[in-house]
Amino acid sequence: MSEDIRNIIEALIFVSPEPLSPEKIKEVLADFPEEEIDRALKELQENYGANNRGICLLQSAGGYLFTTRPEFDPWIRRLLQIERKSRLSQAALETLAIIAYHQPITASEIAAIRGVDSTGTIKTLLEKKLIKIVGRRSTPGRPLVYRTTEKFLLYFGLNSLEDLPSEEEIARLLEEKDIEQI
Amino acid sequence: MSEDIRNIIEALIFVSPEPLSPEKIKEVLADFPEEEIDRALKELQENYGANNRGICLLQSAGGYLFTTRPEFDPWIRRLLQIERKSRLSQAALETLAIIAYHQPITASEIAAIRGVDSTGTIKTLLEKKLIKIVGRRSTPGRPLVYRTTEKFLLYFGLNSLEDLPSEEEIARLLEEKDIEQI
Amino acid sequence: MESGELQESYQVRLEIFEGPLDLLLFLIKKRKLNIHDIPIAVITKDYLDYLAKKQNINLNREAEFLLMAAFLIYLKSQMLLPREQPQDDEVSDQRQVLVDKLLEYQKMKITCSLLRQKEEEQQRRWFRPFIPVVPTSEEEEILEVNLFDLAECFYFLMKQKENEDFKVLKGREVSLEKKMQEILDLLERQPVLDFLEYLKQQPSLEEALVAFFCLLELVRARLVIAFQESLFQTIKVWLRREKLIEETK
Repeated sequence: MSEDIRNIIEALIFVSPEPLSPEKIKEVLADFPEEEIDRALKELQENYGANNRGICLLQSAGGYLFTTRPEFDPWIRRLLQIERKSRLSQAALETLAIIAYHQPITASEIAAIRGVDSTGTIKTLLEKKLIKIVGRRSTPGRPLVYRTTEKFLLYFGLNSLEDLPSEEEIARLLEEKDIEQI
Repeated sequence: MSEDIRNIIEALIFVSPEPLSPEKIKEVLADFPEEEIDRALKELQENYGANNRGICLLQSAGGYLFTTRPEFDPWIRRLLQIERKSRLSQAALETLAIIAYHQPITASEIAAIRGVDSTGTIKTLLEKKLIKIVGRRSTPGRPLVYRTTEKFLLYFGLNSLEDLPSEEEIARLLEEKDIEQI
Repeated sequence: MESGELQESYQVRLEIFEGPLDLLLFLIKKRKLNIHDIPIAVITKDYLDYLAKKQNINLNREAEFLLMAAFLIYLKSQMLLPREQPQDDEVSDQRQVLVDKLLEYQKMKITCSLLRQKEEEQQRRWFRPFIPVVPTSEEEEILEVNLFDLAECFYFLMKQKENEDFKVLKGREVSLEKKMQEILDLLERQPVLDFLEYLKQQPSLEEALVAFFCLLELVRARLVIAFQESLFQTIKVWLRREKLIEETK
């Protein structure tokens, strides 16, 4: 029984076009008791975690999804004949990091931290759907306010904003080493 | 070693957009001896055949591909239906954008801006409760007048309609030149 | 030629920095200075030396660098002024603001390096490239939209309208009845009316809208037949002949 649920969930994650949240799984499997679904999910994670298979079960952006194992990247690119995926520019990464830690935030607050105008970068991030507009600040001028999206979490393989590097982690790195510039 | 090849092949089949032929696999894994690849393929088939997992390894059209188990079709349909419901079509987006910025507005005014009849999408938006009927215009024909709903605000994370980006703001963002190809 | 190349290389150097704070941080690190206790005079000199190596300042990109230079010079001058009273609070406050900014910026740079690692790992993971097809009646592409999409969509619709070159004539009243009669008269003279063409001839957006309402009214009253072959194509309009025949009977 529990094995069956596990297999159904495996199939659901496989076909889902985006990370499949436990809530959605429960919605689809409304006929089954919640505890059984939770147990099946845990078993599934254990199964996939135990062996070093080619397919991994990743928990990101509040849901589950299958990906290939990072080590196999060269083979996959050889098969699909694609170059390495392009990374975000430094400007985009800086802007994104600021939004991630200070959200909700306005364009001028971002500019104040970066020391440069960031309108162009904000636009690019909006187009890439890594950030979104969520309203306005009630200060004079009523500027637009930005937040990161689910796609942002997925892009970095984070499950939630709580997975962002913590203050302590950052402080430790600051002391540890002079990270080289650029 | 053979386990590694098996896992690489698993990953390759997973990402391949079409059934992956043994020839193609051997082409990608040219560094490995053919016998090992054949053996790994056999093992992979045995593994997937042995248990009744949610994902099956299917041999079809001269290649391998992963599919979900046929018995799980009803669950998968249910999931994809749910996913579908939470999304909007391009037509719905256009119509919603016009209503958001021009409310209260009639169907024929929407059609005039979009250049196409929008009755169908208006109906969809009404069903999704993103818009509502708020009365009739006192012009000939007394057409129905539409407005966005609370749910619309919720969907886009807005506090009020005043939080919608103004035309100038969006123009400024969009006309900002792309500083870099990220 | 040589000096030209040299100039070029400086040009490239400044491009490396994401902004004035980035450059400042670089100079501080280079001299192994304590960020909490920066000797303003030294760092101002370094900063200005750096900028001076650039022959042409690109104001678009470098205004922020110049602004920082001005600020550093101001700080330095304030600190060098002979003081009759003890340390000017305002100056030390401003200095503290700069230090805080640098610290915040440094933290952000570290976060970036951590995110870069995550990006690196995530980019080597591959997702299934295709989304399963669900058989449905509609064949429309379904998308997930956010507020930016909504605003952008509206913006482009309006842009399109603008490009259609409607002139706005203010103060001109267009009566529905008149417009309706105009359309009917036109249809009497020609068998088929290309409605998009007709709309384009309208002198104002307002009048075009009125014309559109009229068409809808005429269709509703079953006086004309309007037909659109497919999406985004023009609407062809005919007079409903059987109606006329019925009436003459």
